[in-house]
Amino acid sequence: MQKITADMLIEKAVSLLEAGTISRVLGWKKGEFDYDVTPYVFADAESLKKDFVFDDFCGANFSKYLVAETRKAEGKVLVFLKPCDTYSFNQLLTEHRFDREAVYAVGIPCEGMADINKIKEITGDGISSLTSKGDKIVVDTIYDGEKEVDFASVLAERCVSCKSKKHVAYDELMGDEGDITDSARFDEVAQLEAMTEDERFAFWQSQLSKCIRCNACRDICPACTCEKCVFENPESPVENKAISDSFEEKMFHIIRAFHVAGRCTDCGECSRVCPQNIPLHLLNRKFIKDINSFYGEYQAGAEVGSRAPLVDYTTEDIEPGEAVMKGEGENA
Amino acid sequence: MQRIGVFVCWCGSNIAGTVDVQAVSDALAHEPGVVHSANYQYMCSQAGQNLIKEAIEEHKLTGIVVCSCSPRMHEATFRKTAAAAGLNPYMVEIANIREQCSWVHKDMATGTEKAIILGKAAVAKVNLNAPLTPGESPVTKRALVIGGGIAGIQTALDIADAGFPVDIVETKPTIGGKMAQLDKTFPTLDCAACILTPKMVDVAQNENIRIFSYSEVTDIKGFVGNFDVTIKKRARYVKEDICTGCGLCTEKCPMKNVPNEFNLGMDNRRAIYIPFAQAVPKVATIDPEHCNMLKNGKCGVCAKVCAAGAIDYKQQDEYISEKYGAIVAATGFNPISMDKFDEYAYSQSKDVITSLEFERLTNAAGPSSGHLVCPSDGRHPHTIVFVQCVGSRCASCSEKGKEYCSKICCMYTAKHAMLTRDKYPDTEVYVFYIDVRTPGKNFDEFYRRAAEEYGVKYIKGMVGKVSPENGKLHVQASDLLADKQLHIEADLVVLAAAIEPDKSARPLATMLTASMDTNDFFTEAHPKLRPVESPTAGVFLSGACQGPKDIPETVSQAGAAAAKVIGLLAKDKLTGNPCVANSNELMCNGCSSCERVCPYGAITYVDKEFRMPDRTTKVRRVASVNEAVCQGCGACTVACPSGAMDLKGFATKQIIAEVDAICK
Amino acid sequence: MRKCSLDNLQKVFALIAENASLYLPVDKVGGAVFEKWQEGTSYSNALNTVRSAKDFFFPQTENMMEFKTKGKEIEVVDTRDEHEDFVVFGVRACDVKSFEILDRVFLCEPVDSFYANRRAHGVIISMACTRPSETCFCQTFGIDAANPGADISCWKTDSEIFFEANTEKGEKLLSSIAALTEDTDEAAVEAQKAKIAEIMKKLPLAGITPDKFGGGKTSEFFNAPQWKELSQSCLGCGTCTFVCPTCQCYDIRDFKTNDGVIRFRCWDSCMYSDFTKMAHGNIRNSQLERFRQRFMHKLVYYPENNEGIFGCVGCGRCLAKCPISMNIVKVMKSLGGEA
Amino acid sequence: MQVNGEYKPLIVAFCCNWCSYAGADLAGNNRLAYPENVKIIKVPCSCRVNPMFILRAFQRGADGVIICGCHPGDCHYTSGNYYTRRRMSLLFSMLNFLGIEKERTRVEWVSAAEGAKFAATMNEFTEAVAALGENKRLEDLRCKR
Repeated sequence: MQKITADMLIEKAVSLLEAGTISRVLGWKKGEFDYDVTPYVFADAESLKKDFVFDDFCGANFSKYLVAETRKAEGKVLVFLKPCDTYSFNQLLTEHRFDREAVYAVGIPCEGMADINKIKEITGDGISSLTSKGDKIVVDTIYDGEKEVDFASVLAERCVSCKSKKHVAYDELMGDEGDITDSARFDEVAQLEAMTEDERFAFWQSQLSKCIRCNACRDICPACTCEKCVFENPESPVENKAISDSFEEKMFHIIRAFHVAGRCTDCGECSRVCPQNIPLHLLNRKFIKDINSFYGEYQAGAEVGSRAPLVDYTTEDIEPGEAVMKGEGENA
Repeated sequence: MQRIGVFVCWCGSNIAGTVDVQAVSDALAHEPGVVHSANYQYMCSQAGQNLIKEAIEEHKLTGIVVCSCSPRMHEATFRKTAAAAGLNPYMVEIANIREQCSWVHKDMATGTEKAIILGKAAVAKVNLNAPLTPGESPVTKRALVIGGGIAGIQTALDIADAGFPVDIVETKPTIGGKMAQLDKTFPTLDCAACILTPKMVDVAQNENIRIFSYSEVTDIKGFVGNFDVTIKKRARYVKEDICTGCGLCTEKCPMKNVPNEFNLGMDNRRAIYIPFAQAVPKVATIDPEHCNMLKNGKCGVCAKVCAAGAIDYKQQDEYISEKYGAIVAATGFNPISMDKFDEYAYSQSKDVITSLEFERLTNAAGPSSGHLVCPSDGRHPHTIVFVQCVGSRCASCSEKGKEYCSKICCMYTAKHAMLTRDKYPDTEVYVFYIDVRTPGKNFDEFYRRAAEEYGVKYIKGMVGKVSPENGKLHVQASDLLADKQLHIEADLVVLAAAIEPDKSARPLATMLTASMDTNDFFTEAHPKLRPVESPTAGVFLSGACQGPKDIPETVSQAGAAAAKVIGLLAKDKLTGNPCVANSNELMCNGCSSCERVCPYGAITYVDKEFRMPDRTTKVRRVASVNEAVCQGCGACTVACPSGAMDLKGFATKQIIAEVDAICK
Repeated sequence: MRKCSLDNLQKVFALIAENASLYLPVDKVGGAVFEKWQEGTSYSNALNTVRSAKDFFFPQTENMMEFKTKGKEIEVVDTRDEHEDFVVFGVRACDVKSFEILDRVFLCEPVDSFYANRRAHGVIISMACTRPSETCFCQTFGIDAANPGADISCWKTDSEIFFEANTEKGEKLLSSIAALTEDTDEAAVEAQKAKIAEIMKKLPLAGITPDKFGGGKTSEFFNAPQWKELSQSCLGCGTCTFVCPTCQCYDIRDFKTNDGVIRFRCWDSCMYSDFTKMAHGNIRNSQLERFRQRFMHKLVYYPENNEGIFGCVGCGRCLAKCPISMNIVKVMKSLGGEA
Repeated sequence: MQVNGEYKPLIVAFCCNWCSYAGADLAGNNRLAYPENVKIIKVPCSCRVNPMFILRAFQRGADGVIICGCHPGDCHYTSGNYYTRRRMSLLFSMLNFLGIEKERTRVEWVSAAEGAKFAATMNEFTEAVAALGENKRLEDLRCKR
């Protein structure tokens, strides 16, 4: 469970509201069940005390909301940022997507977030309540009564392979600062690289054919903040609305991943929201892994103003032919 | 919908031999938009061109496809033809059915089929072409030269000679730069001052040249032909127009112990000073850090002795704004600091000096009046060790020195060694080198003279350590050819320090949006074909700011840069390439990706107010392309994730149409 | 009522598949999906498929016609053809109800011939729900998970499966598998129904009622202040509409092929910024308006035009899938004055 | 693509105006043959080539796509091909990650003096693509009816 509690965050938010430092709070709002929280802008202490939550299900990355929210009203908006969110925050600043002065960022520690689908795989459907207790989550269901699951076993994929517990941006930090973690986040990519071309093709064919082009991956993505997406722009050669041919599902995901390559912070929101459970993060991680291997370690969002690898070069860069071989894991 | 005319050229039998031109013109007649299709023996001939002109009139054509030889041959021809008939020249597309079809395919059937497809692709593209007009911008007929060394001086003189006003901005109180500090010049051994100072005087007397000495450029805006520059004229506390340069103040000033930078700190000057006798402008300057009057309000001697009344303790920095059509960077070089090379004991012994210090020591106007002495005690040195490549060619120790060859050291060391042996034959002179590099007119002869006629001892090998011992310098070195260790008791050790770009170059490059390499040398627009131009239009490079150079090379580059500037300023208007990037502001996110890949600094950002569909307004940061600067490479179009950036003449839609036509 | 042992289920599938393509829920990584039955395909135990069963009659994309061009000539090709016969097995009560909602749109004049064609060739076998999820609220809209309906209703116990035909098509299909089934009384089914009814009462969303909504309520809710905060976090993605069994909006688009144009329709989403975009612009410019449209349509406009039937079947897919967990239940509660 | 029932790989070659297009012209001047199914599209610089163009070519029936530009360091626009090199390294590695045959994509630096290299490259690339057979993995069936 989280080391920091909703009450602590509410207290912080209320005191900042009262001090006039901020005019509103971007936070998580209690849902219908114990796991379906919604991003919400709280304007006063009363609503915070009533509906603000922070628990093991508050995975939503708020960085992207700042693009619209900072334009909406006067005064600063308070945003609570988990370590991974701060990378997106910086990347958006690098791309001039919102005014830093309009935000009051409070860094909060994160113990990883739970994946409700993983819980349901263990407990089955019909969940009536969820309670975090130390390293367990107590799940009450209408069918089988209370069950305990290990928090560690139901961590979301992106939290299992958490890249950093360290905040790279904030005005104020609550709790203890963590470190950049030694994650095994590229293992899955490496496994795919180790397959044959045919196997990889079969894998992705089966995954991408599930795509329904709901655009949730794009719309949640903090790197996708285009005024108008190329896939929606009638002037663009790739505009399309549906997957009418298996080509289009590949094109959509290749172009999308390419557009965020070097800018993607690997926050994992795309895979979290995919209603078809396509492991979209693997596409982004492939680019990140290649970038690291071809051009040296680069973490998007680690610092504001850094030059993304695709808008940079050295005269000694690897040649595409060699790169493809290296990317296939022949370096391994 | 376009009204397209297709003209298939036979090129005699060059095309018609392998391509059925009639079949091609027939097939293309049925393509969407095509209203006229013809073929002719030689389209590029006067008769062929007339055919096109007549068809444009008769069929009211809005676009033209010529299936012929490579556009590199005759695109310009056919564009002129179209223009002559009143059609926008950019409504012409060429299908290359000679070099890329008839000449590489043997078979008539395949050649014809490919020619039709290439023609279809061109038709598909023209269907989406739009008339393009090159942008025009006026040219401010004034040039700015940043840096007043020999490079800047020569560039300014050449530009001024052509009749254009030039301003030189120099940070030091005088122009002259490094060359003014030199004694003799290789390989001719003429005295540097004798050839430089007349040029300095020319500059001062030239009506077209203004000198802003003791000044710096603080801001540059605008683009080729239209730069707005702010120059900060630092307060020198002496009225420049009144000071006669008599020098009385510099003798009377009681502050006697200010290290003299012109002599590299080897002697002292006063708080009010003129760097050297032939300074231009010959005006005194008060060094505010050492002047008692400025620091404590006590003294005022200089004001009292100045008959002209030129002293003004209340002078303020002055900012001057001026417009320029062209800017020349001539910021020059400096020897690198010897701090990281303590194995040579530079900081421990006054008798370990750099080559530039050696120049001052041997210069008649230098601290020792030209007598070669050991700086520590003034004794005559009997053994001198020259160490080459100190900090140059440091591939393995790039944090310490430079990876590149500083180019001038071999020759000036040969000069120093030769002059020493010439003037003081009793002095033993050793030169330690990695390689001796003497590519240049009369260079190798010069070096051989030093070694062979003057008995300079050239030793291939590096000096490992210099240790001051009992007033001497113990030099430990290796002789690679003899494969032995050497121990030399030297009186003087001279270090050929690597040279690096002046520190002012990097901030200047930022202001100019000019690119630099990793060593902070300015990058040229093309290393072979445009060596004196920066990729940023209207910015030119002169002298060592572009790379290590000796004087003759610097002067020739300075002249070349001047020629380029004159060529630019001679124009009343600049017509650009109309195939430039353009940003759709409604789509632009202002993310800066395009700006970062633009090699020309053609993209800037503006805050614009947009009316949103829900009737609100929103201020957004959007990219704006300066068409006068953009060269049309298209790097930005791919960097742009939203597709807001497109390239006129090679628009995404046009290329896609070609792809579609080819892949049918 | 007929029944057969679960051991014989594969044989039943095989027999059905002899005459028509048979589709049924199959477990896949990431959830159950409808797949064509083949020898060895096993029936999923999952409560429901990730995507709804509307795909069978209203697929995500469907070609409508084609224009073939040759030079400057254009030929128009009708791409419609008789759909093959098919059977869908294991459709839950909520999805069954969704067909009625879709029928009312597509089968009213002018009849959508593409939809009608598929509908005429499809037989639906439903399955009662024994373990509804916490996200289920079909009972809100009067749907009985214990009586799923469609051409044939099914109930599955630990050892047996029970069939009851509800339509002529159902009778026909049931008789075609008569050799593998036997007559039975309704005791076991009745017992299951009673058990399901008990479970339904325990569901967390059991108390949600649509009473406050329905036709004629436009003015009551259209300008409700709640829309602002309900819609404020909406991403404008199409997840809810695409997993929804009753969303029926589509766009007609052209695809340029190498020798002409294919005109096809594909699902559209009222959540998209270009939805209802017309020559003059868009009538719904903010996400609030687009968000409101979806829920007003389900809760007010659809019932207004369809004898009070709501446009939602309470399947709960949008509750599970919305990236920001905003959904019709939260909307109903908020507009209804709760929460 | 199928030509009269026979499979001939269709190759789309994006050539930069300054080096590679001129290199192709030189191949022509010297009558150096290469397969007719290689079709050249002129771009100002290889950095103008958007991944979308490459995917579009495959969608529409290309069996191989090659991008030709000036040698690194020789770009007419100084740095364009450096960006091309990064973009295509990453894009092609991604295509391969998705199981698209790596032999179908290539970047080659061809100078204006390298007519022979241009022809040899096209011959060799066409052969490599031919060995793979038709592009099935990035095809759009709607474009092949």
